[in-house]
Amino acid sequence: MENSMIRDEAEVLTNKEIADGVWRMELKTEAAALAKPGQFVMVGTHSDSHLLMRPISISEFEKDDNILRLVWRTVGYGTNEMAAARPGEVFSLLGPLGNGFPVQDADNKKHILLIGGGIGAPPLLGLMKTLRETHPADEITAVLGYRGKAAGLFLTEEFEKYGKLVISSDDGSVGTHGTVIDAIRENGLKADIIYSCGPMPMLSAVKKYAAENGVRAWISLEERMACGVGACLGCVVKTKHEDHHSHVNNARICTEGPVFDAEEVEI
Amino acid sequence: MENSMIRDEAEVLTNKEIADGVWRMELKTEAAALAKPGQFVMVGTHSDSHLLMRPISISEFEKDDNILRLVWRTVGYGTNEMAAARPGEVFSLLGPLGNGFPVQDADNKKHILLIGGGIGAPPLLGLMKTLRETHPADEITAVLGYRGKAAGLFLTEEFEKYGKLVISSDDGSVGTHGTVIDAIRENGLKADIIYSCGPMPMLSAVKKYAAENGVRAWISLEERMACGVGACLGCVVKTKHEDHHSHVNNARICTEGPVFDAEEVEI
Amino acid sequence: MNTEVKIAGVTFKNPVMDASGTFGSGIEYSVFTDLNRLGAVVTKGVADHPWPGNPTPRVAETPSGMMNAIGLQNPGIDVFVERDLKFLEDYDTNVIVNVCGHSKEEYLNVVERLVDEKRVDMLEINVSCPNVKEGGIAFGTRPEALYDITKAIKEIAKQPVIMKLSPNVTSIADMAKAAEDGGADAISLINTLTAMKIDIYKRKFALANKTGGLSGPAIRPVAVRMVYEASHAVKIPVIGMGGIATAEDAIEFMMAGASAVAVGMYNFHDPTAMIKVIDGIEDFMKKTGVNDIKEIIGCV
Amino acid sequence: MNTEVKIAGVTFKNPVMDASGTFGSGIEYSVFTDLNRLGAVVTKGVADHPWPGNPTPRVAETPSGMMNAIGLQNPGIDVFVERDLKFLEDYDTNVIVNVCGHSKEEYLNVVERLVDEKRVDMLEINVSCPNVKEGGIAFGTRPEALYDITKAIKEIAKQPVIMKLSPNVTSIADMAKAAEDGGADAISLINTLTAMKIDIYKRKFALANKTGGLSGPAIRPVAVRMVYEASHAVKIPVIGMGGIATAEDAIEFMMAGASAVAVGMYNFHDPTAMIKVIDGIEDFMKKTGVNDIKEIIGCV
Ligand SMILES: Cc1cc2nc3c(=O)[nH]c(=O)nc-3n(C[C@H](O)[C@H](O)[C@H](O)COP(=O)(O)OP(=O)(O)OC[C@H]3O[C@@H](n4cnc5c(N)ncnc54)[C@H](O)[C@@H]3O)c2cc1C
Ligand SMILES: Cc1cc2nc3c(=O)[nH]c(=O)nc-3n(C[C@H](O)[C@H](O)[C@H](O)COP(=O)(O)OP(=O)(O)OC[C@H]3O[C@@H](n4cnc5c(N)ncnc54)[C@H](O)[C@@H]3O)c2cc1C
Ligand SMILES: Cc1cc2nc3c(=O)[nH]c(=O)nc-3n(C[C@H](O)[C@H](O)[C@H](O)COP(=O)(O)O)c2cc1C
Ligand SMILES: Cc1cc2nc3c(=O)[nH]c(=O)nc-3n(C[C@H](O)[C@H](O)[C@H](O)COP(=O)(O)O)c2cc1C
Ligand code: FES
Ligand code: FES
Repeated sequence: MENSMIRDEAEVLTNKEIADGVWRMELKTEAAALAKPGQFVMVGTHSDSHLLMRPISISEFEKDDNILRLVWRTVGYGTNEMAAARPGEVFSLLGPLGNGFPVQDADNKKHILLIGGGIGAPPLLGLMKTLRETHPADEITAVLGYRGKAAGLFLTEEFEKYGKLVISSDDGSVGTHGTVIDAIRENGLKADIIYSCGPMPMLSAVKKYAAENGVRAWISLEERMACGVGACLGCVVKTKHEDHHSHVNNARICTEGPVFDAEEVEI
Repeated sequence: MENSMIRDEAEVLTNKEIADGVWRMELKTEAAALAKPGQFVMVGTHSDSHLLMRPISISEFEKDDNILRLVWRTVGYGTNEMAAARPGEVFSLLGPLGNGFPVQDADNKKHILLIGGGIGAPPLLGLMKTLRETHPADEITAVLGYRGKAAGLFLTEEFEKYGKLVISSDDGSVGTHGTVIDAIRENGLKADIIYSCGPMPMLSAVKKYAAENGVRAWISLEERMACGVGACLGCVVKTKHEDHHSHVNNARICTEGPVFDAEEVEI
Repeated sequence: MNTEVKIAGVTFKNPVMDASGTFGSGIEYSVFTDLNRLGAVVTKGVADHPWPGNPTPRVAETPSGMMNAIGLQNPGIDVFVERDLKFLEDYDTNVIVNVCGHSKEEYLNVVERLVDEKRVDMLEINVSCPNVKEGGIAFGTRPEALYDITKAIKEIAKQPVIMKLSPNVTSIADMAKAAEDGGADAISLINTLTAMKIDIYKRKFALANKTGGLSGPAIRPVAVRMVYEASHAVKIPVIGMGGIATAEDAIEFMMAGASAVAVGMYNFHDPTAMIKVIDGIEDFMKKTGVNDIKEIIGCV
Repeated sequence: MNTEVKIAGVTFKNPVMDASGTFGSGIEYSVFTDLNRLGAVVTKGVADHPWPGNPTPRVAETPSGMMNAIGLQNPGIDVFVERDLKFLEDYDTNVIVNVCGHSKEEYLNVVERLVDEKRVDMLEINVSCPNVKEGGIAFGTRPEALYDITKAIKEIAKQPVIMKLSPNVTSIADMAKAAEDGGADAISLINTLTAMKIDIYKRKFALANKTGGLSGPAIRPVAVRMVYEASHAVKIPVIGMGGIATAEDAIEFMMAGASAVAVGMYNFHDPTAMIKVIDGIEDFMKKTGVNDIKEIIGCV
């Protein structure tokens, strides 16, 4: 585990609202050099009464330049504080944390499906970029669900750089009217392997879809976290098999996850 | 009491370190128009865990321009935060609070003595300025005690504008070597009336000096405050006579004070 | 939209009041807060004779809160009636008088003195002040003692009686039940948590009284839990307090079971806090489609 | 300059350790914190068989603190001995094993299993976890029950026994005395304050368990008061905790009477917090001319 993660004071390089209440920040930090797609960081607040760090997925990372990109939706104190940050401001950060997506599981697969819902999309961008290093673009498809045009799409141009992009929207204003699963069906997409991140109802649907189609699906979970490193046991998910750490079928999302084989977790 | 005090979001106009750890700030606020010398304001912090406002004396006020000047020494969270403030920053403020120095008590007096110790000097500047409106400069003398040259003198040029200035220092590096009382003796100063603000030992000495010389001394006291407006009863001082509010010889420094007849308080 | 609540027959235009001791009798803060907007003004604890209170320092800041050991300084019931009650006559709000004493007799003296005061809508009996040595705290930590004093007060009081509970107990439910059994018309909680702060450079207690009562947002989670437990243990209404700063906090207490709420130390942070809480409750009701504030009481 | 302290015959290189449950067994945080620098590693509560703990959400943020209702999830004593104790063998620090159970028997099973484990320097008995229904809390709120279990454990334990007290009691002094009378070698306090938080928009409890334990700087003034009261009620040493974030806080607890201190939730805020506390204590000693840290214990 030595040196797989660091504590850093990361400097904000850029910060921009890319859709309604959705922000994207570039941070300068050596944690980038250690990152894998699907991992996350814990970000500190500047407040001395909001003491817990906030888990935010790594959307992209530039190993050589020590740049991390985070994308988040403002929902409370910490995410709003991040949105208000100007270049030059500094955030305490712990990371990279968690296991990340098992990229090698896509080896020799021809139909790689990335399924993202809303603010679950950003970590799939870094994954897609990494997969593109070993796969041709036409083997990789991202299916992203958005609220609709009014709230704004985000990162679509970035995703399109690395493969095919299929979109669904809740209000039908863009792409398939309905869920990501509707979009998969409507576009007749095939999958040999699935990577997914998004809200719980979507992940349940992905799990079901994967089981019906006999495909392995790797899904990224969320839970309230205190430590982010596996010490507090705050962030567990029930698992089918006994995991090596808890011995009570309660894997830590921050450490054994956040990415799990959909079959393995009870969601 | 109506409109004698306001709650305001005051903007920092200037902020400068004028001696070692001593700062002077100009704030834009309509509270200035209501101010009298010797009153104070409660200043909020920007932290959501440091919830009490900090009492700071009004050093000077420009009624027409809505400008307050505060001078303080950094000793803890709030005063350090104020020291770090840049122009344009905003502080919540309550004020002006307290009774202030009874200026009219100097009417017809020829020897008006202002005695200040360290960070107790600043409120005397606004008082001296006000007294100068009705008195010739040679009737007003300020005696200020400082630590010494190394720590830095402050506001001396400002005081000199409105009358005579006599200085004492703990280390003898400037003026009389010793206390303000030593300086008064050394310079053979006379007093028909005294106004004073400074650390408790100095105020006790002033009280004694005044009693010995049969002069009335108005002294400005400090105590830990929660509300600053007379509601919490946190900031009392024992008084000789029963005051109209407490009926238990416990006057509120924030409301019946901070300025008291030295004879009236047990210090 | 209805923000009215009723407690022991008394109607409050809205469920928001100050917590005793943080607002005087409203006189000082009336510059910043229109008292007519409040559900009630709860006055600072008053005894049958003037109390000098504790030596200073009496207050200290703590993380997201403060400590106080005022020691219930008060001018005595006579001055209180002549000055404070008179002042409050001009306002259209309920008046709840907070009562303290060193002994049962002293409590009863105050209650007796107030029986015929028309301006007094309710009495709140402070049996939970941790800052007075022989003070109310014994009544506030032993169910039998609480039952006794409640009963004695109820026998003479003409206004509805609220017993104010201490959080410094193993079982708040037992205390709530003792008050109810004694005949209390309502209970209020929490008073402050007994606490201590030390100035390590001076090697001295931050408060002259050594210990003081902790209040403010820091204690809110404890207060919400106790309001929940107490309101589930009794049938009489509960007035909730402890760290309320915003409308969200007030609503949290009501969802936990409080019929009304009080804002305490946060008044010091922002003298307009109560008005913001009242406005914020209305906004919340609009936004979430609550027509009658009573709907949310204990809804969780 | 001497930072060594001795508790029940065990020497600590400095008085700083983690608070059980906030640091695992040190494995995860060893990336950020050199365990060799710590006075002790206190491990997460362990029972005689694996416990699944409570449903999620298990943690929530509160003003200057947090709530948790982990429910003492643990892999059971066998895995603990094989994995965690083994891991700690490589480090030059004391190991204090925090023990939990649903019943006296379960506590005793764990203690028995550990009697011959050389790597265990002390036992800390958690009779104060508020998040387990039939858990230790009964032992932690009734002096007689605490006395009983302390005595039973002392009869079989080979390592010194620390009883960890709950703050959710009317008299912490009574509890401290009960532990001492039962034969405890030391006491530690405080565990968390029982608390509650409600998500007003979802009308749901923030924690699946409804209530949780409040910790962090918010509770520090309560903890300091209880450490002061407990250390004045007993002769055995006291380990103090509750909201320690900085060296100043640690020193405050020691001046109140603690012989050593533990850092809990603040580790989550800053995984290097304990090292900063240790360094800061040395700075304080230099700056204020304290040669032996023992001088300041209970000095106020
Ligand atoms: C592994 C992981 C990765 C995540 N990645 C992203 C991401 O890339 N982009 C993004 O927008 N969001 C992400 N989230 C959710 C994000 O953590 C929350 O939106 C954020 O913590 C909210 O903080 P706040 O201070 O704004 O809200 P507040 O409500 O003020 O937070 C209060 C407390 O609750 C926690 N909390 C609130 N909502 C959540 C939540 N949904 N999940 C976990 N903790 C929560 C906070 O961390 C904090 O401790 C991720 C969550 C996890 C667990
Ligand atoms: C009426 C009055 C006027 C004052 N005028 C001035 C002034 O003009 N210039 C100046 O430098 N100082 C003045 N002081 C002292 C000033 O209030 C404190 O230095 C300041 O509150 C310290 O705050 P802090 O956050 O930096 O310190 P912290 O130690 O972090 O403060 C913690 C708490 O203690 C209170 N506190 C700490 N020291 C004092 C103190 N000496 N007096 C009162 N409360 C204190 C704070 O207000 C706060 O509530 C005045 C005090 C009073 C009562
Ligand atoms: C300065 C101060 C004085 C108080 N005086 C009284 C009092 O006289 N009577 C009483 O019942 N409670 C008194 N209290 C307790 C409050 O009414 C309230 O119960 C407690 O502070 C918790 O609420 P808060 O966290 O909102 O302050 C006092 C609290 C403070 C801070
Ligand atoms: C997430 C978490 C888990 C805890 N688990 C335990 C435990 O297993 N055994 C125990 O005795 N105390 C446990 N505690 C209590 C702490 O050890 C400590 O007593 C309490 O948190 C107060 O210290 P703090 O304010 O520094 O966190 C736990 C606390 C937290 C926050
Ligand atoms: S957040 Fe602490 S174990 Fe996962
Ligand atoms: S500070 Fe509240 S009465 Fe003076």
